[in-house]
Amino acid sequence: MVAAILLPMGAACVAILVRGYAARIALVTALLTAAVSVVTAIAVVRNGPLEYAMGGWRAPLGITLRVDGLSSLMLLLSASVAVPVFVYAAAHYARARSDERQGADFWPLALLLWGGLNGVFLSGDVFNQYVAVELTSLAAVALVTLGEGDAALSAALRYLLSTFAASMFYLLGVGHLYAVAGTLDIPSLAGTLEAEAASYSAAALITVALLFKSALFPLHFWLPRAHSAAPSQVSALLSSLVVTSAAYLFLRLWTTVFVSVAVPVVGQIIGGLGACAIVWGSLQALRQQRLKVMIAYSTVAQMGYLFLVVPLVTSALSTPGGGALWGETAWSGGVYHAIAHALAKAALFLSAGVIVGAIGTDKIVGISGIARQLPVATYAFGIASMSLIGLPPSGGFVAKWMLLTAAFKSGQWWWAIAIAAGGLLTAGYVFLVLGQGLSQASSDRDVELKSTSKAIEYSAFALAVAALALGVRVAEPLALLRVGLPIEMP
Amino acid sequence: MTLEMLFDMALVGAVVVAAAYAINAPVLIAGVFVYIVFGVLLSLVWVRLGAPDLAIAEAAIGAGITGAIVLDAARQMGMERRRNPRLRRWPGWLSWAATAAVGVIFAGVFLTVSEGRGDLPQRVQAELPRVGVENEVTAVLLSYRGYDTWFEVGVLLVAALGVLALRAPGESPARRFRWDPPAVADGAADMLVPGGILMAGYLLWQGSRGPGGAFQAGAVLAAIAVLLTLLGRPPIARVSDRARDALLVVGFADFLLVGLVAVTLGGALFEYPPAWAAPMILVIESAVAVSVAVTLSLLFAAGGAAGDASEGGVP
Amino acid sequence: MTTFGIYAVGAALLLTIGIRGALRRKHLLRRILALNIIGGGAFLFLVLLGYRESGEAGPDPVPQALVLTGIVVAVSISSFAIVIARRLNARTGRTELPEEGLD
Amino acid sequence: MSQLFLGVALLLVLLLVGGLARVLQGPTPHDRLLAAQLFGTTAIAILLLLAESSGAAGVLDVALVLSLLAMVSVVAFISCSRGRGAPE
Repeated sequence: MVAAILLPMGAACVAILVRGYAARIALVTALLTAAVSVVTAIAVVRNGPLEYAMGGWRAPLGITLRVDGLSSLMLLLSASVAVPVFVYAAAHYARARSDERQGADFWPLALLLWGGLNGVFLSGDVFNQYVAVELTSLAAVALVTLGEGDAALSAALRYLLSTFAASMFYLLGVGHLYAVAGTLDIPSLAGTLEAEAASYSAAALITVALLFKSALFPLHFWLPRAHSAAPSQVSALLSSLVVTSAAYLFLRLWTTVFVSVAVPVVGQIIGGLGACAIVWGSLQALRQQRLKVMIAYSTVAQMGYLFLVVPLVTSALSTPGGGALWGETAWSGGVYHAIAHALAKAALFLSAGVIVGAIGTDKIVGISGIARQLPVATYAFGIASMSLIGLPPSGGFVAKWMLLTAAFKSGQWWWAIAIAAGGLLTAGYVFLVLGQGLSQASSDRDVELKSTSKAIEYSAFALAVAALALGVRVAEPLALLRVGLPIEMP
Repeated sequence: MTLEMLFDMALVGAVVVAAAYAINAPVLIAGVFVYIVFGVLLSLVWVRLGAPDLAIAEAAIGAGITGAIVLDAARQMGMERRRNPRLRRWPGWLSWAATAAVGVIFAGVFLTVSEGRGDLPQRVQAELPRVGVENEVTAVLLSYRGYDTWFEVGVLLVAALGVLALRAPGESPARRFRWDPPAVADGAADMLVPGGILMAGYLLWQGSRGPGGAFQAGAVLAAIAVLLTLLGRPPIARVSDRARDALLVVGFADFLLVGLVAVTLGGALFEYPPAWAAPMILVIESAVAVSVAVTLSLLFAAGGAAGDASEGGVP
Repeated sequence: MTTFGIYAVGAALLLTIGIRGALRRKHLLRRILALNIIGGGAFLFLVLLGYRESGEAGPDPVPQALVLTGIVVAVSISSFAIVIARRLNARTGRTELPEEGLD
Repeated sequence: MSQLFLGVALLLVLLLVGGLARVLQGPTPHDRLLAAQLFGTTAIAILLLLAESSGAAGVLDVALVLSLLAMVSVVAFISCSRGRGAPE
């Protein structure tokens, strides 16, 4: 399991030293890391949660890595996004000679990003999570600067300043945790927090920091710019994995460390922000004229769904039997949504990358008639959109169905409105694009279409199919998720 | 009211005043100077709170690197004179009320916390013989929480890679300051170079016993490199791109390799066998010091690479 | 008031000054300085946790190690931010981030 | 004896705060620079006094580092005021 961190990190070192072979090194590493993730998942299913004491020092003295079902699913997710994205990037940089130097800069940063993400997913220590999150954030910003022009620079800077502020709050929150509990180890922290000012302050600081980093409305302002200005292969990594890792941390900490200080009202507020994010992000996406900006706003909306889990789970924790009735369903639905969204979003950005690369503009009006010329990319876009809207039999459908069930069972029917409205609005903006793409309107551009490679198109397609497959094979991921459920449901 | 408390109050007052002026000074360059002073004052605070390791790091980074970085940036971006534009989202009284509320809440919460709880300090001390170093801070950094520190070296590496990625095609990341430095500065620098290297070596070696360590040593080396860069002799331009990349990555890679060696010796990752721990930690620290030095000096040297082409071309 | 209290209030003031500055100043360099001052407040709070008023037990090294890591992270982030800000300034002449609009 | 040292250190800190006014007033950048440099020197003096009064290890090293690197920001400042267009 540690290899899931070491392999990308080590490969990054090698890729810096021999930049010429970086792409090949990255692809081999990606496959090896994916294999490690699968092996870890199998081990978790067979033997239950695993632990690894770094440096041989047990917590609280040292740092302990932990894998339960959730961490293991996240490892699988990062591998299933990274492999196709790397294939896309390799094919892209092999073709686009002008981007050759960008490629040399891309690989080490992307590998470090992946290593950092896996570090976040495996970490069992709040301070270690801080360092890992910083590593991923800084790598993400550096990757955004690879985008073109001043827009990418100012987007990256805005992102960096936001993430800097967030990281200082997070660190301060970690300090509070150490002050009240004298430890940084998550299982030791869980349950030791008493109702005192510093505990609440810790919860508030860390919550704000992670909401910043996962771009929950109204702290999302940096995201649309950064994710749309970056090169498409970078956007795919950021929009699917980086924001999800912050949301993962949020859910992890709220269901372990902060359970004892969780107040129902706060759960409702965060859920309310999530609902606002769904509606606001979708409306903004609907208004956009540029493809990548639209997809980026869609991320703002989709992140909102994850935070609907918070009121549902907190209410389940305070209701006897609520856990069995809807708590677990809400929890699995949220995680399922995170995974389905990540796969679909990466597919959308990659197919947008294919389309934009071929027609040379990312104006939505410019893509009319693209379906005939780039059928695979358009299919990928369409299938991923299905999952995003929540149409059966996609992963997005399963996730939304579970969330809806939990909302009704808990009697908090109002969340269902947001979920349904989000689905409708999503359908609105993706059909705008698909309608434009399927139309026959303009054909004067046909000759100018730049050629694209099969690997590029099919990597987007593979991601979209993965998002779809999540809806077909539901039992296995859910069984994995149930291993070492972080919350003790009453 | 003892004398100690008066001293503490005066010091805290100075730090707070410096912080407020650094942001609010009407002239940018004055704010930057006060910010440098803020760093120096903060290192006095660390000394008072019994954290000399931090004080050395803060002094080296603040006086040697950050100071030069912000001054150089202020030169480029400091066309703002007696004007310090601010956002006026809220009416004045409301923003002051919010500010006061935030301050009171923070102070209120901080005052409820007393010294840290738990027995971690005792555990740190109890296991010290197995770590191989006497300095507790170094023990936490390199052994108990060595994995964190490896990631932290990774953060530095990412910053360096980010800066390298920003450069324009064909541009060298090491810019040359074209000016006629006064002869006295040149001469003084010549004397400071061996002094700085000696100091860095001392801090590195000292780190296992007393205050000091890889970051402090690296920061001192970087400060010397910054000085030479300012005088038009950037050390980083003397090495090839490939060698520079190798120096940047050596800390991160060497840390990992030593960690893996520990695995082959039958331990967990980063688990140094007690007999070998001291030399292994020193090997890691030396490599980390080199990478810290190269990274920090690169962060300065690359700063204005594009801006300097159009010297003062800012409207 | 104890030594702890004096420095605790100092940390709170630094955080407040930094947050206010980061929200209200537009000049990029000032914003970056303000964020570093927020960092200073956070570091001060952490170091304070390890401080021991009585002389018998030495200070807790764990928060000190955390702060050293934090300082290095903050220096990396803020220097990188300054490099990007200078690039942006050299290319566009701006000393502030554009307010609204995605183009 | 340690109380005396501490008292002097206190005085120096107060002096420092007074010196901030010079940095802010200027009027020329060179006034600011000299005042800022004065802080470096004062800080070294405070460190030496603290080292004597507390006897803690490593305090002298801090003073040593500060004195070694005091020159860097001076040169940084001169380079920008002389080499290419003063900032003001």
